[in-house]
Amino acid sequence: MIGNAPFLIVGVLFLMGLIAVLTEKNLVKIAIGVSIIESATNMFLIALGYRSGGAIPVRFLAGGEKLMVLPTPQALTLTAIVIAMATTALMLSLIMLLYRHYGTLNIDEIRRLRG
Amino acid sequence: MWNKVFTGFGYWDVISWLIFFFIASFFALWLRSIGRRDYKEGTEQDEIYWSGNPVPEDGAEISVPASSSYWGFRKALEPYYKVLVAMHSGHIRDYVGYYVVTAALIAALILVV
Amino acid sequence: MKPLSVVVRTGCDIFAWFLIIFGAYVIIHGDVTPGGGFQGGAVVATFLALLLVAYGWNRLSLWLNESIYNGMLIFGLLCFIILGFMGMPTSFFYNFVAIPAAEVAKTGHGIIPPSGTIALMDIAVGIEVTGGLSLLLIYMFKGIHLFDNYEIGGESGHDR
Amino acid sequence: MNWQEHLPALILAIPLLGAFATPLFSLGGKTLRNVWMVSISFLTLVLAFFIWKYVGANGVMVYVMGAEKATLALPSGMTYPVRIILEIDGMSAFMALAGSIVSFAGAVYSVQFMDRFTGMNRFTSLYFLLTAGMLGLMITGDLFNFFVFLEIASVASFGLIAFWRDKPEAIEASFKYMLISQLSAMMVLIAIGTLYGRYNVLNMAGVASMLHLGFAEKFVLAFLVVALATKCGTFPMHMWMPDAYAEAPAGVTCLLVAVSQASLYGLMRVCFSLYGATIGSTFIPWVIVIFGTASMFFGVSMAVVQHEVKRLMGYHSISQVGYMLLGLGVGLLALGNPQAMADYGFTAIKGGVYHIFNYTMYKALLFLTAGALYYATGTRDLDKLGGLARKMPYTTFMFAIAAAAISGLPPFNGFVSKLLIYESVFAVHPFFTVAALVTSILTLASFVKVFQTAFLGPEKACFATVKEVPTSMIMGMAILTLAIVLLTLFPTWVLSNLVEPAAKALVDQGGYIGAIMGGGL
Repeated sequence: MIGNAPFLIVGVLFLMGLIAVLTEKNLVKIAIGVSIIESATNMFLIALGYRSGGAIPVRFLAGGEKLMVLPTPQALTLTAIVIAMATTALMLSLIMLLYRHYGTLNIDEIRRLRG
Repeated sequence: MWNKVFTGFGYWDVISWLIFFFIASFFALWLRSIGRRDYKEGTEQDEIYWSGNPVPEDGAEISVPASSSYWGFRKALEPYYKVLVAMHSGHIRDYVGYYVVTAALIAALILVV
Repeated sequence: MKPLSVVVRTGCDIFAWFLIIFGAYVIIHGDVTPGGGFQGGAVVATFLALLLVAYGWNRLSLWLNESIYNGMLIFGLLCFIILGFMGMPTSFFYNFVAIPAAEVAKTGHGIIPPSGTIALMDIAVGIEVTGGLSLLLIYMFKGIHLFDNYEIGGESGHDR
Repeated sequence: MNWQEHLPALILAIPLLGAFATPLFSLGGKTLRNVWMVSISFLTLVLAFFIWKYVGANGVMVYVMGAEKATLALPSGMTYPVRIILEIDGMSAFMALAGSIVSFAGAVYSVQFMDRFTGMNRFTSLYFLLTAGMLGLMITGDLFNFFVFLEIASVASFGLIAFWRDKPEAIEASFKYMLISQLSAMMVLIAIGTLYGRYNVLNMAGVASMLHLGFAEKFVLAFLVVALATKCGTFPMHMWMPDAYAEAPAGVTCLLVAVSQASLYGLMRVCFSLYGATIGSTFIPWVIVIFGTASMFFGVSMAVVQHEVKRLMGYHSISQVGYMLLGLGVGLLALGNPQAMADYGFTAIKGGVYHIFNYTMYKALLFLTAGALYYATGTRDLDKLGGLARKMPYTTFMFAIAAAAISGLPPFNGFVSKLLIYESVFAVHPFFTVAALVTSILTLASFVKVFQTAFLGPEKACFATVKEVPTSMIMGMAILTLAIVLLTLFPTWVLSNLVEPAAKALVDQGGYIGAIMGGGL
């Protein structure tokens, strides 16, 4: 079933991101892991968007006997991408500040708050 | 507005509690007012007793720090607190791990149950 | 950061302006074609990224005016929310300039119905994103030298 | 056209306008910006009050963004609601009222508390974005919109927690919160996407009207419950909470409390309104009950051994969230059974809902007093504090009230909601009541410790110059103290006018769906 391939890839990407977050020590790599998870989510939404037999949701190309698929998932994905961009930028800024303060990018040494 | 709150097994009434507090405080103040007659201000009786030693100037030397309070409680439950404090290790990967394990556990169990 | 070679700088000089044009195109046609305010704004913000890479902060900071980007940010956001408020007697974000589809068919405006406030909001978002992303680049670049000028903890008043 | 129809949009638009226009007003100087901050948050409070009045009188409010008629969810014979729809029932109005009171108090408090720092334009903007995100979470009726507001609130809170950017701990706390929060947000988005794929609708009421429990829906429920429980700080996933609460500026922490309540509200909305009777087995209710008991007990036992005042209070938030989860979980357990619902379920829900309001008030007040403590002394370490009662009489008084309320000492309001929870969860199993009572005692113990070490005891030489905090901070605390005293003195009025409509709206799934889909299930 080739139609399910996107969902398989979503699962693989999500797990890859999760493993990156769970096992990597470098802060930047953790940020990349989070970005991979976000990409997986976006791909999931995009893969949901297409219904077999529909036309792509651009106004000039639809019409006739082919019905246009609802462009909601595309809108959702765009919004999710915008939010993901904001959080990625903020995360990288925080990583820069953490490096300034702690002098290291190793997550194991950044644990002043505990207990 | 001043009714009772019924909980199904009992009730709660704030006014009777307030009345109780007023009566209790009246008695407490009355007992206090009849207190010891032989107390005189400005004499030796005013001074702090500190095991016979001179009282230090700075209050910081005679106050009990917060880390020392409930020492016995913590000592008695030491094995429990060892585990619990070890959980809050400060490692972000541990925290994410707890989250992922809980999510996986619930997502697996909800299909079974 | 030192400026790059003269070839790169000239290339960036030429392409940076086309990026603005392209970004503006994407923003303005956002309501009828793929793309829109955010994407176009991101393309416009690439202008600053290119110049930053090519010239470095020292050269760029001589003529860069941050308050322009700040102004764009505020202007875009305010335009967006005021456009939302202007639909208020009917409902928030109501498309009050759009021409109903029936009238469009009568007058023959073409196949694309005028999209009303959607286009205006797209432009507002485009301006906002341009300002925001450019500021983001500037601040992240400045952050490299954040504590070089003063000690960590220069801002007193809270406990440490 | 009735202006009250537009209240749901206005309560989101006004804080957003406040956030966007702050840079403009801060051109006019510090005073103008502070006036702007306080007046916008007061306006939000007034709007929330009007919404609460309107919902109490007229039932569920529906607002369709950008439609020709703002209150018509399904125009011209459409089957599905397509636009973004705000839906306010009793519960949402109740939460919005609580949240905006706290937001107002925090804004008043922050005026002088944050006086000494630079970058206040950004602070004010982020504060309003956080308020808007919180209110949006509470009043939206659309699943994707829920995610967007969740992210707005999260991003604003990351920025605010890391506001003291030259303090390493603040950055660290913000980063940890960000990582956990992004993961849970992505899980929420995947769950929402799955629901959209199954039903082609994003509206909560629309999904709820069609929902039937299958393989995908069970996954979605698990994902949503875990992700939202993380955001409100439940036991195995709570570790971000004391860090973030301790390191944020005090005025922000008090708003973060309300934001975590918004996540709790989202959890309840998913369980009661989205799934409701179709929740299937009793697994998820038991999960919530066990989460509640665990967070209650472990949270408070970690709090007893802390010696940093805000961190201690952060652990207490975990244990207090446990009470609400316990009460609402027991209510969810009894949801399918009318007899159990009448016997103890509805009382448990009432207790949980009442506790949300109480908790928001007194926990916010406690964080504000902790902020006042280290505004005056410059330290948060309880080992160093001492003898401040004579120096800071107002703060001491308000701290005592809040501490008594959180420990559930009669006659304060904390006791009433805890009593409702104790007596109703007893019907499920006595163990839960015992756990709740032990938690309450440990709460009292740890606040006695704070009171004794920080306020009582001999005066220390290093704090000889300490003065009472400035007026605006006292005003901010006084607002919340007033709320606590009113809740204490009129428990019957509060229960019948505030809590019961909210609890009824939470249980009434048909009403929630019917307001949008037009008539019953």
